[in-house]
Amino acid sequence: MLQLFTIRRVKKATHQTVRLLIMVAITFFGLLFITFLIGRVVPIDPVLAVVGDKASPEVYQQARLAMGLDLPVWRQFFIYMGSVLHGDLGTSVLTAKPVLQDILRVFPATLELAVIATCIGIFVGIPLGVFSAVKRGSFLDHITRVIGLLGYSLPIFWLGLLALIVFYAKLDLLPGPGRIDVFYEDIVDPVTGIMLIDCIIAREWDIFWNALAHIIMPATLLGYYSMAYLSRMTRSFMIEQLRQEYILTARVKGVAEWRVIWGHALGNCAIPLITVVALSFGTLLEGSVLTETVFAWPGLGLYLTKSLLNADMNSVLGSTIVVGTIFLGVNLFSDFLYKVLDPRAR
Amino acid sequence: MSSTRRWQHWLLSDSPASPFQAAAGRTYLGLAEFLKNRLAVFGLLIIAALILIAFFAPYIAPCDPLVTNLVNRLQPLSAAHYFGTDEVGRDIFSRIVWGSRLTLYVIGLVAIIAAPVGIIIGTVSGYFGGLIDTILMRITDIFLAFPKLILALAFVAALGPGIENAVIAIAITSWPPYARIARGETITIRNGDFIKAIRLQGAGPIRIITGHIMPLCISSLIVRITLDMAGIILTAAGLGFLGLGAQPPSPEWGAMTSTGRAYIIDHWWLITMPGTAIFVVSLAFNLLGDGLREVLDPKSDN
Amino acid sequence: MNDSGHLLDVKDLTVSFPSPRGEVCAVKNVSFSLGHEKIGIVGESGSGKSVTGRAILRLLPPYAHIHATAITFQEKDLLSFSEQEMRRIRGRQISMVMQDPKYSLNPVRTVGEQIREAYTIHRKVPRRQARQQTLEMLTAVRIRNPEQVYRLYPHEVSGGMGQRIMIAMMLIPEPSLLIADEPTSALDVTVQLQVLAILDDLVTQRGMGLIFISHDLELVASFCDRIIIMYGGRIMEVVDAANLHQSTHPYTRGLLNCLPRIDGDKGKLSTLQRDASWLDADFSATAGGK
Amino acid sequence: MLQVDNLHVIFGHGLDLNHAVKNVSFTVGQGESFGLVGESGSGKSTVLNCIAGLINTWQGEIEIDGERLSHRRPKSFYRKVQMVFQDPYGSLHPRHTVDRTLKESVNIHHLGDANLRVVKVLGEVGLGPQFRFRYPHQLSGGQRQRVAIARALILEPEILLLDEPTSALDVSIQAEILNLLQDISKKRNLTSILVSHDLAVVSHMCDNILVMSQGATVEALSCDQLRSGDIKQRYTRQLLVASKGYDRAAIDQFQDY
Amino acid sequence: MRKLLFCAFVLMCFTAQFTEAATPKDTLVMAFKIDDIISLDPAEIFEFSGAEYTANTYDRLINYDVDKVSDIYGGVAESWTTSDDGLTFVFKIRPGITFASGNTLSAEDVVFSLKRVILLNKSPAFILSQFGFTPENIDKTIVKVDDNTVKLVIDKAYAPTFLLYCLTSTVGSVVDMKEVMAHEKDGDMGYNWLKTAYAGSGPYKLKSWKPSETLILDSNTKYWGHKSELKRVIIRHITESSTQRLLLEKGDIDIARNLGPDDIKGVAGNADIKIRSRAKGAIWYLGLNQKNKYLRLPQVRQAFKYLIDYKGMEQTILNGKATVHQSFLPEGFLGASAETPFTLDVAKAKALLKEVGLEKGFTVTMDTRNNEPTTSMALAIQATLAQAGIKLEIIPGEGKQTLTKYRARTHDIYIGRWGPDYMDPHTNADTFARNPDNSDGAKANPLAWRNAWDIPEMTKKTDAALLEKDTGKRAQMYMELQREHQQVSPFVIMFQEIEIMASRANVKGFVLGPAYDSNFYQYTTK
Repeated sequence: MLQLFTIRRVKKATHQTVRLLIMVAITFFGLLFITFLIGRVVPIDPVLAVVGDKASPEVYQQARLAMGLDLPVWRQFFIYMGSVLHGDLGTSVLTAKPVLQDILRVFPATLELAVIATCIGIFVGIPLGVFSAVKRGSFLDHITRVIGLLGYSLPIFWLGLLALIVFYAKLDLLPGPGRIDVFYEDIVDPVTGIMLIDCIIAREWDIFWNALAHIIMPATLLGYYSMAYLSRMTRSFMIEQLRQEYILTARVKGVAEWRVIWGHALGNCAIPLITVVALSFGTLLEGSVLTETVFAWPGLGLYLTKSLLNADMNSVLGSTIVVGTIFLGVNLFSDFLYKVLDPRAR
Repeated sequence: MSSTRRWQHWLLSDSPASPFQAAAGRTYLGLAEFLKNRLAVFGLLIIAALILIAFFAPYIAPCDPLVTNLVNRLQPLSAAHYFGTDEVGRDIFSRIVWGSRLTLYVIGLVAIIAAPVGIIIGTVSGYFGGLIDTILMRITDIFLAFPKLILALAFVAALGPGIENAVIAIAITSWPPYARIARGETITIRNGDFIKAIRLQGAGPIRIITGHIMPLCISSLIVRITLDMAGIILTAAGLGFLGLGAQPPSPEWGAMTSTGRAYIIDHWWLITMPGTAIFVVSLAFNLLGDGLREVLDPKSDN
Repeated sequence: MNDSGHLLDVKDLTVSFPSPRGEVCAVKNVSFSLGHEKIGIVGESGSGKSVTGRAILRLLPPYAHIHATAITFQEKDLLSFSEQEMRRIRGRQISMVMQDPKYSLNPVRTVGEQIREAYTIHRKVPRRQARQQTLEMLTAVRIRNPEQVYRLYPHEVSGGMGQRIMIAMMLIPEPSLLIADEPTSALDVTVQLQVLAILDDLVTQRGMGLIFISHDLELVASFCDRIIIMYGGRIMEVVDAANLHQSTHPYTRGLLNCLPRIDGDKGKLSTLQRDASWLDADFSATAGGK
Repeated sequence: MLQVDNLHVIFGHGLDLNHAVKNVSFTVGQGESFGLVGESGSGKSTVLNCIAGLINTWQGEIEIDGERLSHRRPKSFYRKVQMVFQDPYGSLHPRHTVDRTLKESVNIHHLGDANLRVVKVLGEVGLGPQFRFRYPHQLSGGQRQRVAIARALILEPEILLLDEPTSALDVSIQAEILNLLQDISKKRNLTSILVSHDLAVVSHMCDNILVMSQGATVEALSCDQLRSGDIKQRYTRQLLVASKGYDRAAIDQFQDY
Repeated sequence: MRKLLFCAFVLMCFTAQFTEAATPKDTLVMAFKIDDIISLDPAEIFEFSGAEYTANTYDRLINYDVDKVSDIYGGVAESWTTSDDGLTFVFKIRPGITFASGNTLSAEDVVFSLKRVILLNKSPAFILSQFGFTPENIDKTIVKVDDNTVKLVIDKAYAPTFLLYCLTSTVGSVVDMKEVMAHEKDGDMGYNWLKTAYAGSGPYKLKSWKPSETLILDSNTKYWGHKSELKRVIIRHITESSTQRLLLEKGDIDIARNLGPDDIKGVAGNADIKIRSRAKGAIWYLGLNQKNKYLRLPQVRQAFKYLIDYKGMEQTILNGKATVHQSFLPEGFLGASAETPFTLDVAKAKALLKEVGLEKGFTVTMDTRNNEPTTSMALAIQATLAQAGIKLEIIPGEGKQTLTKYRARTHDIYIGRWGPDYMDPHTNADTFARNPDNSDGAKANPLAWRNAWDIPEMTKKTDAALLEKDTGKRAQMYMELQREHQQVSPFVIMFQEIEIMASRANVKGFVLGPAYDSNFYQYTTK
């Protein structure tokens, strides 16, 4: 009977996975559809965006035909979908390069920032949340709540600007905007695209330290927001879990308090927290739009903003699709982890 | 018995004599609970002040927020200009006062658009389940699959910058979480015996959803929306900051911050004042939301 | 079965909770003592029976106020114990089985792990040995395929099985006193009796004391040696199980009479008439254990 | 009055398939009180939910007054059949006063005289007017269950379905509710079906009893048969023994079903 | 807590060590808005910073003196002759020029480069094609005579300097044919490759380009002329004026190119920083759409010209970044008029409006790009118009969006900036004072057309000026044209742009020319 049970578990898991993949496929299709629609309703002449203001009428017409704008809309959608599925997101007007290539170039910078920020969120925010749930009403709890409240209320771009003024302009403690100092540009070959790792590979230690110093401010800033979010969520999850009967069971067994909290209660929080961390990671990707603008950080957010301001719709939609897909991927991954970690969801 | 006492007694009566007394008693208890949370009351006061300022803007603001005066530009704080003047000589205090209208406009409109859409989609989806649920939740998921700000950006790109478009973009991206919450609540409620009971009284789906399920979803939605208001203010400000939200010369706080950025080194007040305004208001909504959660949604923490 | 020494002595236990309308007394002046026997605490909801059980293990939330003249366990004064010392008592000396195994087992750990943890907290033994011990304990609570059950998660086991697992977990450190807080009320009646039989056997074999908390007067009467009947946080009376039906206390009588019986007549059931004066009577149940 | 024939209920499909009720048939006469007894998972509540129309996945025949019921019930059906649920805490809308809960039914069926009906039915279930505008959280468990009964009665049904109406209550309250139900059934000449796991309650309340286990019928008994111990099935006998309290020796004879 | 302290300590260590910034001795580090570069192909480049890139990395056929634009001298073309009928130009190619790739530059490369412009037909192609070069006739009109000689045949006898000035623009850049054709794909003449690559012979060569991020140039050691002093130029795209200023003040960069007026004021007292400026050709103007029933009235057009606070704007929001200028030819061009007949005169404007019964004013909209200083200028204009009762509604928009509207002629007023395409006066005359076809479907969309200004007479005058061979006479013709234009046109020409560059005090020798394609890096030292 128990063997049957195992087989059922496996079958159920397969079934669920297939279902999940179908769901993701549908979502992805919807995502494409929305981006396509957005691309169609822009009040900007897409041809003009390509050929510029001073182009002659012949040049204009030629570009228009090349872009397939004379075809019926539904055919344009299928062409669009087909090319996106082939990894062709069109060519950026701004950079004259395929959008995908651009994104692959700028994304590691964003990833670098988001990963470090998420780590700050996880390693500071979660313990903070746990402590404040355990010691509710204590000084630490109040601090955590204040941190959370500020994180939810301060405009990130404003805080970023102030940080820049204080730590760079006035105190001269940290380097200014950018990923590295300007004159270090283009010395290290982008292998992974992640500056810190590339410097290690190239053994350019000066540049490594320089890059590290540059990342401190934006990463801490983003990390602060992630921390605010995670500590708040952890706190409420922990309070919920500490109220559960099984916690009492553990105490009855004589389990030490730290193990009750960090083992039993946090173990159960881990599952919803995965979703929250995934969400927070996603929010960081979007939070980077503002942070990157403030810190002139050459990542996806800055790329997106520039494209927007220049009405470079291919890049805007391409980035949207890419970020949406990453978001989907992260969610899928968190769902997967959820299934692995939570025996009830298997 | 003093009259206050008598009122209290009437309100807290165990055997109310009319539906009005029952509702009043309930409200009184909720209010008493809420008033105990000093931070939340503080938040509420700020929001009330915001509304008053917005309403009486013409009387409060000493200057026209749009009239430029090149001679008087970039003046520091003074008795004539409490918050100084900006790069074309407009009075920043007046602009912030008038800007409160835009802030209210944005959050009000987003709440009016997003909340009903979210609650209707969520409750319908949750109550009926099956195919309807699948379709509605797919749509919701598609919108949720985009990071909020980026979807808003894409919409703004499509519709063109401007505060109306920013509102639409934010509203479009705000409803899915509400739908999710409403659906989740509905599913729990739907299986409750009291819904079975009302079905057994012969009530139809519309009556059940509007009369029995929605009122129960609303409290957690109100909490969520209040907390979201802070986020909406920040998003709107962020859009303004990127030059994609409210457009100059309108005194939107985010756009003001964005302009102020160019003068950050020598003229700190240009960015500090609107930034602080954004912060204070979104903090107020956060405090109020936290307080409301304690009153309306006792399940969650606190 | 009856030692001369008492296992547990509770004197004048009072537990109160703060509420918006002032302190609410959940338990007032409860005193009883217990030897190596099965004692039942019976009462309706809100009678304070569960709070009494938890107060002994000091498992009430921090805002609860607990007062007592004495809580003595094996001649040790539990009131003077620090939290650290209490932890050594819990599980190892006094254990507790709670009502619903669905909620009282950690949902993300296998039942085997959870039982093993209960064992290893109090004994430093190698993992293999702890596992072996766990399997033996599972066999002892009459689980036929312990190896497989060891790997199951709480949501995969039935209620009866879950409660047997709880019993295994609570008995594996071999405590000398077990508090069973409505251990079977979530179960079907036959399963309930089977679980009780297991509990009964193990308690008897190991010579433990048992406090059995329940709302089911008939069940307690047939299962325990003595019965403490509580109402409104006070002890109404303490009777030997065999003499229950001779009890004269109006509350006890009321409880007994309002039960429908298969062989009773189909007329109206008599209902319980509550009397406020019951709460004033100061009944002390220190006598006991003979 | 009520007839159930060859009732089958299947939930889910594929791997999650659950045959919850297997071929159950019984008849309840006018004014009769019928008991469904079984342990958890026996399908007794499922049968009740099928009759009430809360479950749509059943096959077989359900007839009331010789009329076959379909999966969709007309509004008039609810004036004939009403139900009381097990959990008094979950069956009342937490934001509605007693008054509103009761009036809702009157309004749905456009019966008029709402105030009068509410006061009358509250009196009938032994709740004074002071309870009328209370919210559920201001009521005790027994009082809530009385409100639930009042809600069922306000539409003046002919058939009352009772799903473990007292299992969440203390025994002293149980007695009061059972007495109330008995009174009302007699006074209104109600046909009732009582679902319970407690043999004593069923035997106290019912004329005929159907014992169920794992979705199937074990046996049908009259109340007198039960009292006299005229029981054919081992399962039923085991239930009977178990309901008499703890008996170490008897337990060893128990079998798993 | 201890962990936190430790982290803080480590942080402090890093920061103490790595804020000591100074740019390397042999590298010029510059902050500059370069997000307008969308291609590195000289046949396509048509933007300010792109032009500057070409100027420093490619050789052009002909150059002009940055201090005296009327002086033309040879670049790749060492010398030239013109036939008597003014239709044939023969250029002698300078010997001894090698491309950065090592290939020798010959007449073949020149012919290839010019033909390529015509054949690719990108935005700036009209600069050459207006001389009658077409894909069909280029084999006859652009001809290699021998390895050192190239002959061009044009369609009309224009003013002789017209062609020469056109060849000083980016389309006159010579590309390395061998290198380019090695990367040809599907007959694209290497276009897709050269868009992001380099094939020239200028003082600098391309090291790398990350669009809207950085542009890095290395010294071209094979350059034939004055070799660059500094080994490398790093240009970082930075939008924010305040950020550029911070970096400059900290010494993280050597030059900041886009400081706003207030930041310029801010650094003015700093001894480490010096400021230079140079008038550029770009012109700020208002375009009043003649399709609007109010704006088409001559009195209203005139009133607008009296309702601009030229001086006020120049001194405050533009502060040094622009100078009042009211004719369509920027200072420095042949025949440019420096007359400024208009000042803010509300009474006069009111009188003009009264003539047409509009003393109560009216409402018009203005499409405004949402950038600085455009927005501030719009606000200032709004304020002065209001004094005469004209209610101006500003419709802010992103650049491409307002442009789309402008080109569709659906605006009321457009506030714009126009930069000349080449150094001949015809470039601006062509767009401001010439409108051969005012119909909605017209092929050419000069600014006159965009504002629906139908001017058959003036168009003829403009064409005549183009054909005038005598330079002095031609200058006179343009002068008159401007004077008339000033009074009757629906263009309120307000300012000429000035480029201001702030650099560290040790930076010397940076050449700021009258156009972006005459800003040169090679003489710069530090």
